[in-house]
Amino acid sequence: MSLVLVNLLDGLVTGLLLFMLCSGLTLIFSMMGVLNFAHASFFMLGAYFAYQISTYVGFWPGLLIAPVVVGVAGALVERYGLRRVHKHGHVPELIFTFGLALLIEEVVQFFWGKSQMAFEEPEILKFAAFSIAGNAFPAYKVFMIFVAVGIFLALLYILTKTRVGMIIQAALSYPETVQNLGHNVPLVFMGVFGVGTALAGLAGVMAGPVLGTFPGMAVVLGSIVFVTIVVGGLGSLWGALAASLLIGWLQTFAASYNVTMKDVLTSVGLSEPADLATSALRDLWTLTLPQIGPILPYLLMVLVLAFRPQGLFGKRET
Amino acid sequence: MRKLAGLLLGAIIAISSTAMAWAADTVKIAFIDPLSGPFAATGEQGLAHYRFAVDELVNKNGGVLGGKKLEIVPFDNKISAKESLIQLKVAIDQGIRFIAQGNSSGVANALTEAIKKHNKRNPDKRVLFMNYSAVDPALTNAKCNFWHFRFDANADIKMDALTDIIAKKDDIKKIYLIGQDYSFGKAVAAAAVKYIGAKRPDIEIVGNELHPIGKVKDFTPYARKIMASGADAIITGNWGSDMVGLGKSVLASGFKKPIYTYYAASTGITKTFGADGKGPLKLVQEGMINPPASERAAAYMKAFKAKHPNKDMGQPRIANVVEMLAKAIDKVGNATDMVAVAKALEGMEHEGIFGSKIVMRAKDHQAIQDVHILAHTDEDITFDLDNSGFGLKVESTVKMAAADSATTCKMKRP
Amino acid sequence: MSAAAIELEGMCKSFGRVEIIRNVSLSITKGERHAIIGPNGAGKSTMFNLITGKYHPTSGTVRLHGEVVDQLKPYEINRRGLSRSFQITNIFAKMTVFENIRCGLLWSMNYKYSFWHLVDRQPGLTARAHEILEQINMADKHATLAGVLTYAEQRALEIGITIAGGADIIMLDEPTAGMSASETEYIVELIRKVTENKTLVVVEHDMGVVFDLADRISVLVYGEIIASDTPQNVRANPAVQEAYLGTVLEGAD
Amino acid sequence: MSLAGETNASAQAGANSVNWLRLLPWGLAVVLLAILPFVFGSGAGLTVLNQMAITIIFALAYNMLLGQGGMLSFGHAVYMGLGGFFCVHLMNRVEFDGLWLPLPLLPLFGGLFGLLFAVIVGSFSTRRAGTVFAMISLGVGELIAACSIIIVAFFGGEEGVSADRTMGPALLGIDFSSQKEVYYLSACWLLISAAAMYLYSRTPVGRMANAVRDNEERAEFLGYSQRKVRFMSFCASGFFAGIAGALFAINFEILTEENLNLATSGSVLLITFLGGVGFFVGPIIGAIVFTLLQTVLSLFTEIWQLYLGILFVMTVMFFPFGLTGLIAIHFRPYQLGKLGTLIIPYALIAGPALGFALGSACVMEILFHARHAALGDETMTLLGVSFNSHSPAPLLLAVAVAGLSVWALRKLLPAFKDAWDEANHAGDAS
Repeated sequence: MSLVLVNLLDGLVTGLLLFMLCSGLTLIFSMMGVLNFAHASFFMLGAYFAYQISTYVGFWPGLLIAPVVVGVAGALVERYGLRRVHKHGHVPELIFTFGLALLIEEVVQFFWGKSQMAFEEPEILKFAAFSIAGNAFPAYKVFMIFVAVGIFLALLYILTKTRVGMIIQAALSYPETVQNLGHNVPLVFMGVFGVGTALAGLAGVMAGPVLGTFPGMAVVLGSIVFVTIVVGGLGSLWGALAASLLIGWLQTFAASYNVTMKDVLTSVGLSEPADLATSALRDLWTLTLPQIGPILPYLLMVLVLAFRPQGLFGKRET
Repeated sequence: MRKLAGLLLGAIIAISSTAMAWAADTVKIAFIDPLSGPFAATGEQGLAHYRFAVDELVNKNGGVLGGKKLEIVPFDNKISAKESLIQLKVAIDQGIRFIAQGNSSGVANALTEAIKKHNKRNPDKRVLFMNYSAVDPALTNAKCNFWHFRFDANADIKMDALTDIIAKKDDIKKIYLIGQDYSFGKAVAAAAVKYIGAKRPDIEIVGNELHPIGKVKDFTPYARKIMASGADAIITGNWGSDMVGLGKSVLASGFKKPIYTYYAASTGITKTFGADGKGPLKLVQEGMINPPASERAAAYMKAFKAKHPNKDMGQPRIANVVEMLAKAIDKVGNATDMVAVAKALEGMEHEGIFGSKIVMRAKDHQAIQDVHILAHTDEDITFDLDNSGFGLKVESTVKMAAADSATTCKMKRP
Repeated sequence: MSAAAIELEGMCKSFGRVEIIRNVSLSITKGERHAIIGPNGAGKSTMFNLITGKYHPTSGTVRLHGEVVDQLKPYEINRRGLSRSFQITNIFAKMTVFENIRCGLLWSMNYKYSFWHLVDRQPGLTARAHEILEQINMADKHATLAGVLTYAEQRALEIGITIAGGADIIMLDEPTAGMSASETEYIVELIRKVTENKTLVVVEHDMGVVFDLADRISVLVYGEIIASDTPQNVRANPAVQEAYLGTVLEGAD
Repeated sequence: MSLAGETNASAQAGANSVNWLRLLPWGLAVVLLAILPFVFGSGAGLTVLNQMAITIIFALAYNMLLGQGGMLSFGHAVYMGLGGFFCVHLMNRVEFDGLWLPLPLLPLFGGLFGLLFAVIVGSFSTRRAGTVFAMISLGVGELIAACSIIIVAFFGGEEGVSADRTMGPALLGIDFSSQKEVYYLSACWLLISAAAMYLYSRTPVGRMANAVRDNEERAEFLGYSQRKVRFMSFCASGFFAGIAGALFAINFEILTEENLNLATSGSVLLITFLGGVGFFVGPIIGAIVFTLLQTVLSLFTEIWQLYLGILFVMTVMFFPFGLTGLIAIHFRPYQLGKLGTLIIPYALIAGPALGFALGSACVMEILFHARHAALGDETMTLLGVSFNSHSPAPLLLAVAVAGLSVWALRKLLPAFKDAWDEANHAGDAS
């Protein structure tokens, strides 16, 4: 039972981290119709910038400065890159962000090399906040939960209580209304892209010490972010939250329980072939849940897209 | 456009082959390993050591065949099997007859197959494969061939040595096995089950699982399982970011007992673990770095560090590859009769610079040597890794590990 | 049942809670030229989309030559002999004029999903496409990219694509929208010419065009048909005048 | 919008007369493919040529989706890879079970297997175009790539499955043990596949694929189900991708996980876009340039992927019609007989443009060397000149060259633009 509780908490951390990334992505998609393939690359930039800053002045200034720098970089990409491609339509936009993802990975390797960076959580948070049945729960993860919840509440406040938020909300549900924003459309786009990427950068700063800061960190997380917002429903903030938590828990629990295909197959009355080592189905019989855990989200996405293209919470089709 | 591209290709191939032609008084070794992409750091480190080794160990002492120098020619395989085969062709075109590769057993499998076919189809242009790091046991068992030589201890041998040590630790009652879901990870797990079962049947294997390679973002759930299982030790063959992720999560969950690994060192990993890893983190590897095996070894490493302050000597066996190959070439008297060179390598006994005798076993072309259990620590470290102050210190040694182990290799000799 | 080309019976359509079409029944006989008029937001386009299969009615039926078609896909309805144009120009902008017309021909000339015919080697297909180009007076523009044509030319091409398949029911959605007087005149003549002996249903704002072209007119107001009669009777109908004509006809230019 | 300028010809083409002029490119291709091995006879040269042939088929197949059908796929390597894996297993059956199958026919079976899988996936993925299709392709791609490590029986795990191509029945005494024989086999299949794909684009369903790409709603009202048209393009594309996979299996005699993964799928997108999606020859040019960059550039510089990334992003931003588009825009000046007037303006800006490219490349190389080379190793060689990468002078020089080039380009560009406009202007050449 205590393991379930630990898993719930771990899944919550993973889910909330995912949400920090997805909230920016879904915001960008809703406003601009661009599925930003490079979103996870901005996440990576956040981690690297914060690492670089932390080598000079420590972790905390990095936590504040790095997302801002990433946001500015994002805004510049929108202003000088995306806007130019925009007139050719959505497919070139998607291809542009795809190319950008490749490029950012190369640029990161250009400056920081290919090895893992020793980016660590601050000393002050390097202790076990509490432990459940011998499982230590690091204070840094508690801090992550607080930051993520704080971001969510701030977004919720901005979206529901401010003028800008009203406009964005309207755009979430009715993309045509974006056209009615008047002469500020380019500025709003730039702002949204900047804020979205800054959120990704913040997620990167938070995740860097836990998941490791290395050039492959964007690829590892890249496609899972799409999966999350597609499953949640494009353009839905609540959907993004729900899907993030769902996928966080799905992955945590899948990795935690060694359900084997053998048990499943024998329970439905099949018997294990005697010549398992040479049987064509040997891989099926030896399959375990943790083995397939990481691909479950993709399976989920394909199923969602095939049967409910608008996603679990979305109102409009992808 | 097509013509233009063709002309360009022709020009470039012509240039590169003439560039090679003037250096005909050297014996070239093609180094086919990742020099770009996510594993480039390991490849670069290997290349640096190879270049250093041929200069320091052979060329400074008069080279081979009475004056010819050994030369390392790097080829970037981007850790892809396909690219490796292309680079193999390029290397053969340039007249190179010795191929060195180490990173990824998948690539090694592809290369050994391709070299076998090439040597069969082109008897006048045969090449030898110096495998210095790919440890999939199959390469010297079911898939062995006459042209392949492995200088590292394979996964089985390392596990044999490791379990010799574990067998002596009475406080270990429960062991958790975890690895990446592919041939190497499976080989490690299978070997662990076999040897522990034979040497310490009382040890309970409380977990034996494989996780997808390079796809796990957060190892915390695995760490929780390991904690819940009450394991006294962990054995893992993980490398790269999978090693870092697993190690960090396990340590953060409060695990204080030994974590036996194959590859938890250098290329940023040692620095990342830092003080957290001191105590639990152990490695099984050949080559004695701390304390240095001899004055000569110390001088060798010191010179390397002076030349490459940001690189480590992560794969000490490279020195053995270079020395043994030079010896074999000198014994045969030419570097073109590959059958003779291979026969000279077969069964060769060599006193390695890092304090171990190396025997290239004739029946399967597997090097037999001392294997050490190393501790990740910052005490008594002469040569650290990642310039972190932390390094690997020999804790215990298994002399000539698994020297009489069985092999399924049925070597066909020409 | 009857020989009516299109027959609507108790057709309703709502989006969420908003009812757009309320209980519309209408019968259009074969060979008739029928116009649908009504103020903006009356539901004319929705009705068009319901008949052509873009939307499916919430309740009620649509019959085409007596066959119930309201659950069919647009392409299935098209194959039953109904073809439509669009309010916003809807052509294949990156293809030539000739290819636009040819695309309109393929299905009706029984090429269907063929991947064993070469379109350039079908004399019948090429000849027929050129015939239609002649009909819409665009033979000299056959090699021009459709996207670079003038607006009026694009509208004419749109009509060409619509009639190319030889459908016997042609539905045109505001064919003269946004045109000058002379262009309108030209298009109306063109429509008259190419829809000869066919059933024509047209949604139109320009009352001049409507009264010029139509045999019968239906007036749609707030999703309901308030009159369906000959032009003279519709003009005389007081309810129509009150709801629609009185204001718009005067305001119309 | 297929072959540049072909639309004109097709509209006028007399129905049954063979237009010899249009067969000319194909004839040239045959001759070129036949003589290439005599120019690049080395093993590596042939391997690169084979690699190119395979990439061309794959990219052409991919462009049936992206260029012809408007479907952006992030997982097309799956169909090539599965076709290839199937063929490797077939070759092993030939070797160990005595199955009678001449090697030259193998690609057909690879194609059929690719087709089979495309039918399965296409049945649900082609319902929508755009983002939905792109995301499903991504999901399926990730799933199959992950399966390749789990299902060892078929995919062989991380080390893949290998085979020996020479074990089949020898036809006419050819056992395909030499690279040259394999090259001619690949070249034949390249010609067959390219011709078939070109002809496919000229069939009714091929034309409707373009129509659906441009305007799916309109196509539906012309009697065609957009879903079925997309489905058929998808299946055809899967078939030809399978052929490419089979040729890969024959050439490399090994298939691994990397044949299925996202990186391979991504690179075919890159290749196709670089070459130009709007043209039939686009993917061919893209494949040639990309293969050259990959094999040759990586010999000269460590940061070739950075250059590739920059090239790709620049292409998307400035030349969305790709390299072929860049060539095609000269077609109008050529028609107007004004191509000659562009020579001098081009010559004028060529210097600064080259200076800028080289200058900025040098800046990057020097910075990279200074940052990542071994500490003692301060000398580097660029363009045949050796210097100390840690001293500021070379870096400043490179920056100065790049900066001056930009300045010169800015000065020269207005005049170039005028010349360009003039060359595209139908009026008299004054």
